[in-house]
Amino acid sequence: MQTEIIIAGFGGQGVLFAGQLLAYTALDNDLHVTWFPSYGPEMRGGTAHCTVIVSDEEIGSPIVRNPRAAVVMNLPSLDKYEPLVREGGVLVVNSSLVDRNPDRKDLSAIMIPANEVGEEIGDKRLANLVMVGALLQRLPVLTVEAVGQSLRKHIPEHRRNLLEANIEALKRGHALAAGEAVSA
Amino acid sequence: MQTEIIIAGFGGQGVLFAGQLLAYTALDNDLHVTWFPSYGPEMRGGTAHCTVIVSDEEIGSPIVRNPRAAVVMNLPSLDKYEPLVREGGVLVVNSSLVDRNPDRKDLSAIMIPANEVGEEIGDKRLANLVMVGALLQRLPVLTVEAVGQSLRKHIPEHRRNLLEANIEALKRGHALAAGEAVSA
Amino acid sequence: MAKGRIVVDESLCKGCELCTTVCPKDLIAMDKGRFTPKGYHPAELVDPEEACTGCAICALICPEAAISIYRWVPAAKAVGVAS
Amino acid sequence: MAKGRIVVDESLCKGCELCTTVCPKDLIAMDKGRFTPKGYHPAELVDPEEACTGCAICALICPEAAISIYRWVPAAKAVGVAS
Amino acid sequence: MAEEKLVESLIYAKPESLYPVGTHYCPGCTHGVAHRLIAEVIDELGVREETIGVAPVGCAVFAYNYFNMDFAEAAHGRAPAMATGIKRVSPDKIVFTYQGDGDLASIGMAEIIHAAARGENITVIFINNANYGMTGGQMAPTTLPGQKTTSSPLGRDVEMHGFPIRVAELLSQLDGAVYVVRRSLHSVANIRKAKKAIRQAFEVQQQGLGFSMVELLSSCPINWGLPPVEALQWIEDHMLPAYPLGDYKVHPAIAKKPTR
Amino acid sequence: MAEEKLVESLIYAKPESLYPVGTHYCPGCTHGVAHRLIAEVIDELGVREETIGVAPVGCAVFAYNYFNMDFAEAAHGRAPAMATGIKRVSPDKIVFTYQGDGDLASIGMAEIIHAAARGENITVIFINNANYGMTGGQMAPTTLPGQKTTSSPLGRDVEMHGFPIRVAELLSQLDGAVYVVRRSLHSVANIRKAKKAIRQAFEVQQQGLGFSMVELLSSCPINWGLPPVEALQWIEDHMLPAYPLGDYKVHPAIAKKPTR
Amino acid sequence: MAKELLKGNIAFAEAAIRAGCEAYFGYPITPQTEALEHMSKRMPELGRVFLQAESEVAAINMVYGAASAGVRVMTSSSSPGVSLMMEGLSYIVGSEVPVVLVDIMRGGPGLGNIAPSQGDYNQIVKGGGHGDYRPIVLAPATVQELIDLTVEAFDLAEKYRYIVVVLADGSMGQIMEPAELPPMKPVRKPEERPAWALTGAKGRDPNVITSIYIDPAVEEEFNLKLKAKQERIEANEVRYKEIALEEAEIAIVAFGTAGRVAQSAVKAAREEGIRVGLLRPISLYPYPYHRVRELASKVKAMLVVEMNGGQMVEDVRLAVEGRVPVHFYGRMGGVVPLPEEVLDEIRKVHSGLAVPA
Amino acid sequence: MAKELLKGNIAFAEAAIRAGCEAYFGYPITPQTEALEHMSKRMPELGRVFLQAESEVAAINMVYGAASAGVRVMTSSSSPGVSLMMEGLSYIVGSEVPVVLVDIMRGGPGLGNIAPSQGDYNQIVKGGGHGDYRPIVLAPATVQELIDLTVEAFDLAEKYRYIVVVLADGSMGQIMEPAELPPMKPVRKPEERPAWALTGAKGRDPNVITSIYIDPAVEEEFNLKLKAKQERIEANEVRYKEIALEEAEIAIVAFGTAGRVAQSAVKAAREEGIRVGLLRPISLYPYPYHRVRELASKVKAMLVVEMNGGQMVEDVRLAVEGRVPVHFYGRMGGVVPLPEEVLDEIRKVHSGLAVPA
Ligand SMILES: Cc1ncc(C[n+]2csc(CCOP(=O)(O)OP(=O)(O)O)c2C)c(N)n1
Ligand SMILES: Cc1ncc(C[n+]2csc(CCOP(=O)(O)OP(=O)(O)O)c2C)c(N)n1
Ligand code: SF4
Ligand code: SF4
Ligand code: SF4
Ligand code: SF4
Ligand code: SF4
Ligand code: SF4
Ligand SMILES: [Mg+2]
Ligand SMILES: [Mg+2]
Repeated sequence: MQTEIIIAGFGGQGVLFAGQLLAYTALDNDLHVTWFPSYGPEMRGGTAHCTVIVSDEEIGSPIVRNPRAAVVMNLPSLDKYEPLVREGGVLVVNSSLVDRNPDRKDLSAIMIPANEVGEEIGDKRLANLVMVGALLQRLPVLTVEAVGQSLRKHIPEHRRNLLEANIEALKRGHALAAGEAVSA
Repeated sequence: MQTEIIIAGFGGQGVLFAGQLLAYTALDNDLHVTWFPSYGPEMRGGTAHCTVIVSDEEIGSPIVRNPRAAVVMNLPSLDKYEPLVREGGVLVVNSSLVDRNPDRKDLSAIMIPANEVGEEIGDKRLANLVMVGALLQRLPVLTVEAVGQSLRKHIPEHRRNLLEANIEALKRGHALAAGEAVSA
Repeated sequence: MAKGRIVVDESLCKGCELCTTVCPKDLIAMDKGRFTPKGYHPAELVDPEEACTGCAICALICPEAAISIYRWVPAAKAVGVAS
Repeated sequence: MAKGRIVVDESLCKGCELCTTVCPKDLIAMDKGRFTPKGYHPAELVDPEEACTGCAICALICPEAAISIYRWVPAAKAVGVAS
Repeated sequence: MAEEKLVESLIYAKPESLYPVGTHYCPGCTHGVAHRLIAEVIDELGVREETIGVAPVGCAVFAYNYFNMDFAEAAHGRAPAMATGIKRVSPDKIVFTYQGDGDLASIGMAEIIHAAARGENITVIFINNANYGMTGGQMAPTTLPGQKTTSSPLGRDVEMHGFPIRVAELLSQLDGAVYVVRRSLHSVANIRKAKKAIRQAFEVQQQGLGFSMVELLSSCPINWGLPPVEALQWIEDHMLPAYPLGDYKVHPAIAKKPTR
Repeated sequence: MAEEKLVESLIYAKPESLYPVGTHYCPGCTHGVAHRLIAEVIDELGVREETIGVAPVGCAVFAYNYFNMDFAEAAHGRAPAMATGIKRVSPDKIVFTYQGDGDLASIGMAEIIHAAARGENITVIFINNANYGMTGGQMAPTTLPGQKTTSSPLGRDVEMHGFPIRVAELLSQLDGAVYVVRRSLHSVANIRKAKKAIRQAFEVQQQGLGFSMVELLSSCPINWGLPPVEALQWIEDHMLPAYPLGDYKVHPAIAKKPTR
Repeated sequence: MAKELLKGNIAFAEAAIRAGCEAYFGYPITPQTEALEHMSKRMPELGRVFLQAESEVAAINMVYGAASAGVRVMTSSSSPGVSLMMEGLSYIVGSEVPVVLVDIMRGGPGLGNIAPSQGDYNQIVKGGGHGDYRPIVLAPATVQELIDLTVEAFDLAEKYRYIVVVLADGSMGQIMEPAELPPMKPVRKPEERPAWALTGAKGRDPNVITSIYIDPAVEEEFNLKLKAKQERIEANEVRYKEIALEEAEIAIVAFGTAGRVAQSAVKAAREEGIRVGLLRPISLYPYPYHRVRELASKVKAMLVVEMNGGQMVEDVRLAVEGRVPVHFYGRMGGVVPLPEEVLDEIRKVHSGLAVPA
Repeated sequence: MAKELLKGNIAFAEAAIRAGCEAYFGYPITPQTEALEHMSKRMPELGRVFLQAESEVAAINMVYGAASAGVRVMTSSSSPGVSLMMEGLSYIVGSEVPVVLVDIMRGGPGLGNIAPSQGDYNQIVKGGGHGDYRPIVLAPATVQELIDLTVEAFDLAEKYRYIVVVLADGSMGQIMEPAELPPMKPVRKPEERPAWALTGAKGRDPNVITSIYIDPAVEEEFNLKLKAKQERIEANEVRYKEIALEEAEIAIVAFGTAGRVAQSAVKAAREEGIRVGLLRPISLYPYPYHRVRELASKVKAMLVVEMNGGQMVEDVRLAVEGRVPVHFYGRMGGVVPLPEEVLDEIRKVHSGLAVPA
């Protein structure tokens, strides 16, 4: 079984790190995984996205046209990836920055006010992990606990002070997604 | 009919110019012709040779293994080209600098003390044209008169003062070759 | 009446704050409550006392050429710049 | 007896004449009557008066390092150079 | 004084020589200031329609998206050669290159030295921001001793990486260079001086005097890891001592006094 | 003084660091003198077995046929880069390049500037003969104004071809360069001084002080169209005024006094 | 060692270090810069040589110098930077010193972009420098392979005193996936440098590293020596991987990332019942002509997938010699083909096959 | 004009001048330096631009600049110098400006020597710079052809806004033979420069000459445009010469000097009664695949002769697709094959032919 996840947003929203965290977790759980970034010429701004593929067997292409799930942190990303998610797939939308609901009816879609939740926990830069938490509720390819453990293992030293807040963000996202159904 | 001539010697002996003169004459007489130099990396010394091919039809390769004639101005050139001249071909040797006779018996060979003759006329740098004169006596692919005319036409301005001496050299070479048979 | 006034083109402003540090009258501030379309807080003229002289110092440092300067000048001297 | 003497290696000498211009005693000349194997007139020591001091000035300018210098020295001080 | 009728007049706006568009530069990056100054000078000299710019490979690679004039995009470091090709066949045009310190002082060192030595009648605007901005902040020939970059993670060690190159000083050694100065973009006063120098450089070219270069100390907030305002301070604190501002070469034919 | 026994002693012969063979250089070309001086210095320092030379593309391309030591043949102009590669992985060896003015000052300008800026601990012997010898006498960056070459048939026109580059002056600008001098090979006295400088340069390297370069004014009789003796005079008459001899950079750590 | 999540650029740099690489010279260029950055940190840490060169021209000539001194040395770059190394590569081949170059290709020609591409196949495989030579070229498709081939590259380079290019597209540099690094190999001691190397002529005749053979006859001899070397390489160093080629009617040939993408497409097509397999050349020189030729006599059609306008397809055609149709699907300019697109092509080729006889 | 005795290097330089070349930038290198020297004299005389660049890298980028300004411009060099131009060539293709390069090849790899060689076929014809491109390549075999093709190169370069390489070996540069120069064409007036050129944006929108397309989709579009251009070139610009191919059993394929040498051998072989002919490709890109393929169905064997280790032979094999045996005879390192040697090869191939059915 192979699961493809796209995480997309503005540069600076931590989408590449969110994807890497999923990849680390997959590795720690003996799954096959690839993480593939888009990368721009500019150091600055612009949009960024990455594709994470988790699988129980060798992975061929590191990118796909139709992912199983998309985590979109801003409007351009929603516009771009909503149409591409595979039928019946998962769509997690950062409602803090996106002011429309998804159009598709065949997806398991959820709106998460990730920036606000992040700020509540203490830092709006936690929005990415709120979104990841929500994703994993809908797409249980990895558990939030496993992600938390991998985070503990791989978080860079200079960010270790944010560890607990990060784990909290994951949990809050997961809880939100569990509790709240959004009319898509 | 195609005639190949190799002219070889030390750099500075004027072998390239001698070949060019034959090429100019051929052109002036509506023949096909190629002039092909060997060229070394050094500005200086070393050996030099060129191949002149004169023909009444289009010329393919500008070099050949077995020329019809060889004009050799020093010993290394004799050693190198004597074995290569085509059977029955012509070999003109500068006896001023070469202290042996040719070995081959099947050639029309001739020893010309070109440096001395040149010096007699006024300049040992005329040796090359003495040799050309001798060559044309044995290989009448062009006449000495024609070469003289072409020389008149193409000699560079700064050498024009040597024109008559050059023509004299051609004639002396021709006469020497006509008068003197050498046991080859 | 103020001698001058500035207009910040918010489609260009990147919220770098350089202009805020150079205004001799300290009249520019970042509008932290608003985002430009590119997601920056734009600079704005805060000039309740109408102190802006139109000195154009702010424009001189703006890397995005986002600031236009207007000044009240004698009609005779008024020359528009190409816009 | 001369204080020194030079030996020109004719396989190296290219007849450039530089050495002839620097000898303080004017002891070097080109041998116009002879050719080296490469076709140059070699330099030679012309020292009938045995004036060569072995000063090595000629060797200093020779581009071909064709000149070796011998000098008569007190036996105590004699050290050969590697050849 | 008699009362005069006052009218509100637009006295400063984005110069015509720039397109009315936003740039891709990071917030507060003084590449933008340099662009603006060049554009203002070209406007003032009225030569926009006769000017051909040559963009580098570096953060300014898309300069032609901002400058409203003919432009070429050179290979990394080769802008002076490309500009030479253009100028030689169009001697009546104004030709300038816009180059970063990686572009000009590292890979393009031979080309800039020779353009200067030839007295190539072009103007070079040289952005010294002490690192390779575009590729993510690696060490440049202008990186200061001790400065941390992504390719000198422990700080530039002069024993290993060598010493910074002072480009203005170096180029001023060449006889073909007639106007070589260093200015900075870190404050309003310095920006004013920078503009004067840029104008002078273009005028030198108009007069056919030869090679002119204006080196501009410029900020790279993103790779220096500093907010834009602090980045300007960093120029003052760290770059100015290493790269003294001044006129390194002013050909006597240039009438005006040195503006050091 | 007491009578002493005299013996005839070989006091000068071709240095061991040269093979006992003839060169391919034209008669009277001072490339040969430069070779000899380097070899003598290497002999005197006793470092033949620790020395690695890097030959250029130019008339000295076959230097390894003459120098009796390990040698590399670099690509045209890249000898300083190649030497850098060698020296960095063998810091205890003596590494020198031998380069012509086309090689070093034209195509290889970036490499020599950066080797100097880095303070690369190598020695560069730079043969300035005001033209491209090997390829038949084209204009070099060092060709004098008015000098006729096969690619400046009317004489170097500075308007078209630009100005000569004074390499020693240029390199002396770089902080990594610790010993940069110009000498000449046109007379015995100058040859003596040249040898001293070469020795100094190698000693600088032995001491690990950084980049050293000796520029040598050298003759090219064949392409200048002059007999060897007149060629030396031409150096004195024409090159010396344009390329003043002297010490352009002598790091304070170098004990000895400038030998200007 | 356990698997780690590794980014391609970091992976090959660290692999080189583990393989005993003693010196790295390079110049920043996206999308390989992280390798240089990794080297800038690790090499000095280990007391080895890192130097950021002033250009790719200088970098390759520094590499040339260090290789001449007998150490394991490498550089890495991307397309425009590699173009600047062509003269140097030719000299390296002409002097027979061992060098490893990693080329992380991007979109071109010209400045192009920094997205993944395989547009430099011809440049690298056919020899973009002057003279008769072809470098050994190894094309990884996974980070693990990138690591393994980098290590192997050093061995091959020394075995043949030759240039070995690890040729990968930008996505191989940027991807992260689990892989295992080799153990750290000790670097060679100075006194163990090869006998031909420039180490100072102590107690032996001088060594010379040169590529000039002014006499054509001598140069020809050298050329024949190189040719013989290449023949040995062709005989011994062919590498490829086969996937699902048993009973295949259609063989895809694709290398690197295109090969990976094709692999996904093959899987999907097999699920649809299309008998398609994949030959993924790993050595691009020497090219697995022989295996392609064999396949040509077994399958009914071939499909070459590349991230370029069609370059390797010529090598496939050279091997196939018209035996079966060779189709081509390529994406250019930094566009990575999607498995779905390749699947579509497979379907097209399949539907065009003659009905079984 | 009447025929003159012309040296190849002088001939192509003067031909370029007559073709309206307005600017020449170059760097000395044997065996093409006489061209640069000729330009240094003639161009200033005519009020045109000559500049000796500091290197081949600078030369090609000066050419790039002048071409961007819309003038006829050229450079010339030889193998190692051309290697240094690879990045520039790729930029020129990527920016679509017209440029003429004459490459007088010498022995390699590395510094090699200065004798005639065809060792850079792959480098030039297959595209030694990065990215998907192939320059138009014209290969003369006589001084007259060198002149004519140089003139044509300027027209083709402008027609396609493309790079055209006149590819000749050292002997073409050094040979003298009678040839006729074209009449002097006036140079274009400044106001006649093409609309796309950088001439100052007076009364029009600015022009931009660039090769960067940062968005892969846009770069791919550009690549497809280039590809379409190349297809037009392939359809329209194939050039070759045939000699004695009527009823031939053996076809020799050889270009440039090797072609001339082969021509002599063909003559000699025909005299011996061997039915052999010669196809001499003049455009190496676009390659006369079609004609070679046709021949492959007529003759019994092919013999490729090159002054290298076997490069063009791949193109012949691509066309022949195994229909007949393709033999190869090559000399390397600056050795020019002799007609006698080629004749020997012809005899060998002939004696290996199956007895007529
Ligand atoms: C031949 C080549 N080498 C390397 C690169 C990668 N590259 C792009 S920009 C750049 C450095 C730019 O730095 P700088 O010139 O200082 O400009 P900045 O971005 O700082 O303004 C490099 C190395 C390239 N495009 N081409
Ligand atoms: C890349 C390259 N360009 C050009 C050449 C041709 N070339 C060989 S030597 C030389 C010039 C040498 O001149 P210089 O460095 O002054 O040395 P000299 O011969 O005067 O001692 C040139 C241009 C080459 N071999 N390689
Ligand atoms: S114009 Fe002058 S006074 Fe007005 S806001 Fe700008 S800097 Fe301040
Ligand atoms: S300087 Fe310009 S870009 Fe920066 S905040 Fe002020 S107006 Fe905005
Ligand atoms: S050693 Fe001195 S004195 Fe003797 S020949 Fe030489 S220069 Fe003259
Ligand atoms: S200096 Fe040397 S080479 Fe020249 S003539 Fe004297 S001995 Fe001969
Ligand atoms: S990376 Fe640095 S130089 Fe480039 S735009 Fe950003 S701040 Fe400016
Ligand atoms: S060409 Fe000039 S530099 Fe070269 S060997 Fe001859 S004289 Fe010396
Ligand atoms: Mg920079
Ligand atoms: Mg020189």
